Amino acid sequence: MTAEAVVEAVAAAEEEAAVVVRGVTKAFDVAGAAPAVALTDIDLTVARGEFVSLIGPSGCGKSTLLRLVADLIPPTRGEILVGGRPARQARLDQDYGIAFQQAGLFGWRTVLGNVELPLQVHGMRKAERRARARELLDLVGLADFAGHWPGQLSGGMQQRVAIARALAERPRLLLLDEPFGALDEMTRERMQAELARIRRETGTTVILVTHSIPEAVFLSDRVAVMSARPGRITAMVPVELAARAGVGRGVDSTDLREQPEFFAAVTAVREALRAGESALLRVASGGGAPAGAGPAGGGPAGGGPAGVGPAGGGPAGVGPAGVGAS
Amino acid sequence: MTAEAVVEAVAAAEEEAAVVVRGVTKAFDVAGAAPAVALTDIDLTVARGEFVSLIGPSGCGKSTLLRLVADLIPPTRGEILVGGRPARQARLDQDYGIAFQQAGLFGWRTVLGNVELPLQVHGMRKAERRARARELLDLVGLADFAGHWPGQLSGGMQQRVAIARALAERPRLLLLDEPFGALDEMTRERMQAELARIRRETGTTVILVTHSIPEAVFLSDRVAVMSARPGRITAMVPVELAARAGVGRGVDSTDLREQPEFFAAVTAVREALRAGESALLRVASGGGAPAGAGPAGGGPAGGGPAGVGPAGGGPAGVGPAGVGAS
Amino acid sequence: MSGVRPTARVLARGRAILPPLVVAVVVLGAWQAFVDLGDVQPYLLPSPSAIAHQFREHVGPIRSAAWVSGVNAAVGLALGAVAGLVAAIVAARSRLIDGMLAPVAAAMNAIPIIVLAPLFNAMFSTTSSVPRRAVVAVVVFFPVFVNTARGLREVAPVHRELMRSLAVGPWRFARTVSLPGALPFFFTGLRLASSLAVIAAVVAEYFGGRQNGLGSRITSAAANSAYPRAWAFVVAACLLGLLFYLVVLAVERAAMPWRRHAGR
Amino acid sequence: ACGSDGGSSGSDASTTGTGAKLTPVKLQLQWFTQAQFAGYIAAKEKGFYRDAGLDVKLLEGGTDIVPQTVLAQGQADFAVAWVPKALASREQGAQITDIAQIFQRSGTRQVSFADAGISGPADLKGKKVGNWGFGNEYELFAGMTKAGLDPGKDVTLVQQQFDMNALLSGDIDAAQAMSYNEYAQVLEAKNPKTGELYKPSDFTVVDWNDVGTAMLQDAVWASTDKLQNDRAYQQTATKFLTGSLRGWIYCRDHAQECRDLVVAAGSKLGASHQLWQTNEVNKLVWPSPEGIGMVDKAAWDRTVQIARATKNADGQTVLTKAPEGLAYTNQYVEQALSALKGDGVDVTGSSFKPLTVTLNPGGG
Amino acid sequence: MTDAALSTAAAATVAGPATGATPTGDPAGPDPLGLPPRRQAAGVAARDRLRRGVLALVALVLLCAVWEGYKAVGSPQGTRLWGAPVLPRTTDAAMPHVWSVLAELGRPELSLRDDRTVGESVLRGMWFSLRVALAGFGVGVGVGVLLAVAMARLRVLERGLLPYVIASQTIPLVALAPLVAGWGGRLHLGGLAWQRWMSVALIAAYLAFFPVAVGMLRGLQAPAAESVELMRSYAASWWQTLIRLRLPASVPYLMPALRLAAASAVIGTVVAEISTGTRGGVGRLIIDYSMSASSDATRLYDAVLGAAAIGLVMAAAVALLEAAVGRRWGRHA
Ligand SMILES: Nc1ncnc2c1ncn2[C@@H]1O[C@H](COP(=O)(O)OP(=O)(O)OP(=O)(O)O)[C@@H](O)[C@H]1O
Ligand SMILES: Nc1ncnc2c1ncn2[C@@H]1O[C@H](COP(=O)(O)OP(=O)(O)OP(=O)(O)O)[C@@H](O)[C@H]1O
Ligand SMILES: Cc1ncc(C[n+]2csc(CCO)c2C)c(N)n1
Ligand SMILES: [Mg+2]
Ligand SMILES: [Mg+2]
Repeated sequence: MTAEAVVEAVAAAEEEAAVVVRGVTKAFDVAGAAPAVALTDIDLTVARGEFVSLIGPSGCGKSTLLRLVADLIPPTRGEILVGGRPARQARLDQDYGIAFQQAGLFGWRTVLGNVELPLQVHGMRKAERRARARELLDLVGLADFAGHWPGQLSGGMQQRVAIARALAERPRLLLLDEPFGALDEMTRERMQAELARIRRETGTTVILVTHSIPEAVFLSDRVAVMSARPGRITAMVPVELAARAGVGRGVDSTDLREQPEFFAAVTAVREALRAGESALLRVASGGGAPAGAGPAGGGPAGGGPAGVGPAGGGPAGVGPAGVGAS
Repeated sequence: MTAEAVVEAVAAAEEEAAVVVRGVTKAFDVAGAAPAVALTDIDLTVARGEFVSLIGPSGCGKSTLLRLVADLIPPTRGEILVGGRPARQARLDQDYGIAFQQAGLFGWRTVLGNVELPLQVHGMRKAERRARARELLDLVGLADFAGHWPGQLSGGMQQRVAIARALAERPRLLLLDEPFGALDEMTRERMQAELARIRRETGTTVILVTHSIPEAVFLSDRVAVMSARPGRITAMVPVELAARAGVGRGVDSTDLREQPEFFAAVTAVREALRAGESALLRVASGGGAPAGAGPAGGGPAGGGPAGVGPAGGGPAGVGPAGVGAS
Repeated sequence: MSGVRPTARVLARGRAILPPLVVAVVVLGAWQAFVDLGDVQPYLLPSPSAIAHQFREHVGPIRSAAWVSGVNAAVGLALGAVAGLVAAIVAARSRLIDGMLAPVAAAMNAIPIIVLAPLFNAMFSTTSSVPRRAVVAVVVFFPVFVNTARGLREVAPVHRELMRSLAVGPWRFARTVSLPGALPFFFTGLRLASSLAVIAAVVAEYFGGRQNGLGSRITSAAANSAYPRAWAFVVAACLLGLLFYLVVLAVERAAMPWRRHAGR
Repeated sequence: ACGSDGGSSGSDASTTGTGAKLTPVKLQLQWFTQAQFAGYIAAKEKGFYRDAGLDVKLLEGGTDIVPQTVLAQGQADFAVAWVPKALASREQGAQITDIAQIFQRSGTRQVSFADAGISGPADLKGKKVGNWGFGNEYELFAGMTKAGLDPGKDVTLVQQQFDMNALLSGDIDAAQAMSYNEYAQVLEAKNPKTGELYKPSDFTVVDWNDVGTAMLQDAVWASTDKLQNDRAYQQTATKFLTGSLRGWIYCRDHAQECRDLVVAAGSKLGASHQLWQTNEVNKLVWPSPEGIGMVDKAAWDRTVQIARATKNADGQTVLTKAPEGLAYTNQYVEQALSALKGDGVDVTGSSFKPLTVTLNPGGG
Repeated sequence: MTDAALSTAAAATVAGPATGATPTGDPAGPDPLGLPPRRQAAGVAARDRLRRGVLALVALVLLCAVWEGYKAVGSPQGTRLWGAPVLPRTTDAAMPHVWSVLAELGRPELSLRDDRTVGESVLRGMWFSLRVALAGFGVGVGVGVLLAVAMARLRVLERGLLPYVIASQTIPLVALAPLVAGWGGRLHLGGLAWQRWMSVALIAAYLAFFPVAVGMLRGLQAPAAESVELMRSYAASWWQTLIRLRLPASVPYLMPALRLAAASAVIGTVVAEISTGTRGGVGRLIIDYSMSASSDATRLYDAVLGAAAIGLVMAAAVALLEAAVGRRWGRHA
């Protein structure tokens, strides 16, 4: 391939991709002090229909990255494409849905009203949006609670409403910032299974920020492991659970969690996390592109230690070993 | 053995035990409604030096059980002994230390001042309590932060201060209610390792309330699995990690987490949790005392489905299989 | 079981009502006894029974005077609340205006309002109700403005980000997020303002204007040493203040149904 | 510490010379320090009280200070109060007695602009009528009632402020005014049409003394109980009246100086205003044909009759029955008068000639 | 509505954010002090303060400009809409010129003697009223705190008293003044006769105690259940819990209550001075000057501005206290 051909191929792959983050740095202005650099030189490509989790220590910039993709804040440097268009355009076009750690429901709207909100804001007619909202409540199993006030729901139920709301406009991309962080373990596992089901049913691309390794492993095609100061992606861990395809079709999600592959993947992510800081140093100082990097890895984005985009649908991954875990 | 001999033996074992909960039921008065029964017929014996975790779905009464042991609330029925004395006496004698999910530090006291608080309340002289508090901050690795305000510390550091505070009076019993619930996974694991170390160094008996299965497994000798409505202990899962003895003496705690036994124990607790409700029904309807029950199990306390007290130090456990997991 | 609930509720209610009732009975009883046994003359301290008697005697005048003062208070309350609300919205939109409004509002609050009455009487007309209502409005403005402005400013970051993700404009944002979110704050201010409004309306009468409200009746009776009658009107003023408070409370509950149901 | 410079108008320094023997006496005034009380101020400052063996402290009034109540409560030994209001307090149980009727005439007027055509109470029908309430309104009400009006229905009653703005700005058609105070205020204000001060000819003044509904005003009240049971108090009462009457007599003859004494005592009202007030008050006191302070039975009875018959805006009369017990007595004032007469003092003021006072803008 | 509902609702009323940054228990957590972020550079804080000062000044100038502007164009008779006056009269008696009001400060109060100027008189009055207000404030705060502690100690007391604490504020002050003055005068405090200014201070205290009682009560009840349980786990006595936990935790609630109480104390002082005719303060000056306001209202305005200034001084004093105390006691972990 000529250099141009490579560039073109990359460009085509990116057009295909649901999300492209290219050379993004984000610094926050801090009153009376030097700007706080939250992210440096991030490269990340998420394919259509892919499920990518962001994991890393507190303050490593997970939320910042997600908010950049959502165009809630502008990048200091670099470029972000969502569905092939600039992030800002994608936001104005409502190409994504977003949910946060706090369900962030409006206490003064009923459950139904909360789900209707995005549709109402965008001028959908009442009957229509009501029907759609009921459909979504059905999807998250809260059809009976349409008329309740958010204050009457448990944390888990509120979170499900928030996810229904994020799905209201049938976005092709779902951005989730620790949506299950406030739930207890059992509820959390149930919600995870639900999310896996919804995602499978809708074919949505998902970027999930989480602190929980099992959660990331259970849900994701790839796990992006980040480290702090400066915020970077230090490893991309591909997760291949043979049994996953069967979940929901006879295979119990709990069984999945008890499989050896599951534990193996958990261990891999844990290792990558632990290695984070030191690995970063080694990679940055000339470790080269990790083995098995997708086209974006060696592409024009360059410089990112582990910005790995899969060519097609299946995750072409970088094992933690690739970034030199201990 | 004659019946009397059994009773005597049990009594002796209980005298030995750090905590004995016998036939305890707790109902809360609710204004304008029937009382809310949080716990029914709880039996639990914790041996000296033992580490027992309470796990179960939200609202199953974990915190209530802990607060009963601490004599923060009185039981509706039943008896609680701490160090062989009534819980109230134990509280007045400062036989235990306690820490909660929120560190609950007093923002208007320095880190040192917070650790000094219990000593000050009990009239220890200034120089003395200051020395003791510094010693404790050393123990939790915060010696350099003595003069800081709590607001200046990260969540993990605050939690460490809270634990130092709980240890201030050298209690033989440590009661912890989800102390790491608010921390991110990495910090959490570090804190767990620290707790394991402190416990080993001080030989304290610990009762820990947690939502995290790995946490419970990593730290405990036995895990009490509870279920809600009514709050009960449905299973006691003994955790035997051969490698644990080595942790801190060359064996890395992370390695422990990656051992097959660890995953096996995690799976066992998960199963017990899932089985919770149905198992309870089966046991209650005549399943008999679970296999391998300690003396307390068949003793005078009776009726408790899984009230299992170890005779000596080593956890004589009840596997989840014993309560008929699915 | 079914028998337990109502009983429990009755008990709970009893526990809530009994203490204030006991306090009332004890205080009134002691007061009455003090006056009766100490042979205290009515010009020194009227007894509760004398006040009650005067209240019954003058129900008609009390009702008409309370109506006049009540209307003044209500109109002033409405004016002040609307002004406070509008000012808060403007201040929330513009930091510049906020910076200028806030100190003025704080200064206004520090002025003993009673002294505004004579100024307003001169500026408007003594014979109209406008000066009194203006005094009430000024009194009401401050708590409503400060609280609402604070509520408008305190939009949860989650909500702010969510609305940005929905790409909504400022007006829509105000309508769907900040205004409903500030409602509890607004009502907190209004509740405080409600009883202040009655006091202000009554006290403003003291400085002149039509002699038809509670304030002028109180002073007139007091100046004639008819203290039991004066206190009958005072009691009416208290009741009017409580009425305002309760009405605002009821409106608050009706306006925010979600807060009633937030059981968890 | 807070009250050190504020409490009383007394300057005890002047009495310290023979202070040890002086009997302390507190007099509760009806309003703030002003020339309405010139006689007492003069008696104090000129040493008349000290000469009588008294150390008198003058307590200022306030809007909500009811002098007769202060007296009845024992916080003052004597009080200056209007007769009808004091009688109302008596009915409520206050044990007080009028021992000297200083003002023989009423100073209350109803003032309106000349072009309003209100020359008598009958003309008030349908008008906005200002008054103070506070029990100061009965003469007005009696006047209207006498003229066949129902004060509750036929006029619009308006509470006046401490100023006369309501009249000047046209908010009300007729304003209540004391000849010595509020009437002066309108004459101290500029007429915007001419740029000059208003002139008496710009106004019509209804005088209740002429209408026949005047009631007795400033009188010295004493504790009935103590008058009957306390010999020392009886003597003090006589001494106090002797000093007070001397003061009033002094002000009759030295209006200018009395004005200065009043201003020195802390009045914030302007100098020309206070001279006007001294002069007008003198007109209310003098002449006193039976001697200053004597209660005139006819005037008293008229006052009581009006107080029992006239309803105010609340539909209340001041008194529900005739005063019982010792409502007034001339016993002490007679003793005081005879002492004064013995000194050769003129106690009737039959030759009293008022001054002509020119008011300055703002009373300054 | 039951009294209980009343008292719970009332709790929100006052502690409530009547003065701006206040812990409203309802919707927002306590962010009562509005302290700048911890690490904010001193320079930024100074610049912010300067900005606020300038804006306040601009607002003042703007206010005067509007006043004079309206006076220039408005009708001397005011403007009526359907018979009701909606715009004020512009005559000098109603709206004196800003500069006349200022110039009057320099004029002698009485023309008779070369007496003090009006400005001096107003200043003296302010000084007197300020001290009385401070005394009332102190008593009010003391009573409020004691009441709050008592109510926090015994739930029965809270249930029994709180409704009346609230109802107490619906009594018009003017009805109380004669009672207080009358009964106060019968008291002798250890040989010290009751002074009239004490009646005034007592009435000021009557207004000031209310926000303190309610705000303090909420503050005392503010500590998280876990903190209270912690103290219980130490077998700490009620007093120890009060001193080590509840009192410090109530500081953020007390501060806004103090601000309200300061304003209330000033209002109470001025009203009571007017009512009881107590000489020496601005309240008294207001009546004195209004008796000559028929011809010239500028003095009255001077006195009113003096009253406002006392309020501002008290507010500033509380703000200083807040800044000093809040640095430590306003902290939350
Ligand atoms: N608005 C802001 N102003 C200044 N610094 C900010 C801002 N937002 C985030 N930061 C800083 O950027 C860094 C990354 O923050 P971010 O919230 O993205 O972390 P995170 O990975 O989501 O952490 P957590 O797991 O705690 O949610 C942190 O150091 C944070 O302090
Ligand atoms: N003070 C109380 N009054 C009434 N009910 C209470 C009270 N405290 C606890 N409960 C009820 O008792 C039950 C057990 O509560 P508890 O706090 O012990 O649960 P938990 O297991 O600790 O839950 P979580 O995991 O959410 O902390 C719950 O149903 C709770 O609602
Ligand atoms: C509140 C109030 N009370 C009384 C008066 C009237 N007034 C002023 S002085 C005085 C006695 C004689 O000077 C009287 C009756 C008033 N204007 N305002
Ligand atoms: Mg985050
Ligand atoms: Mg709990």
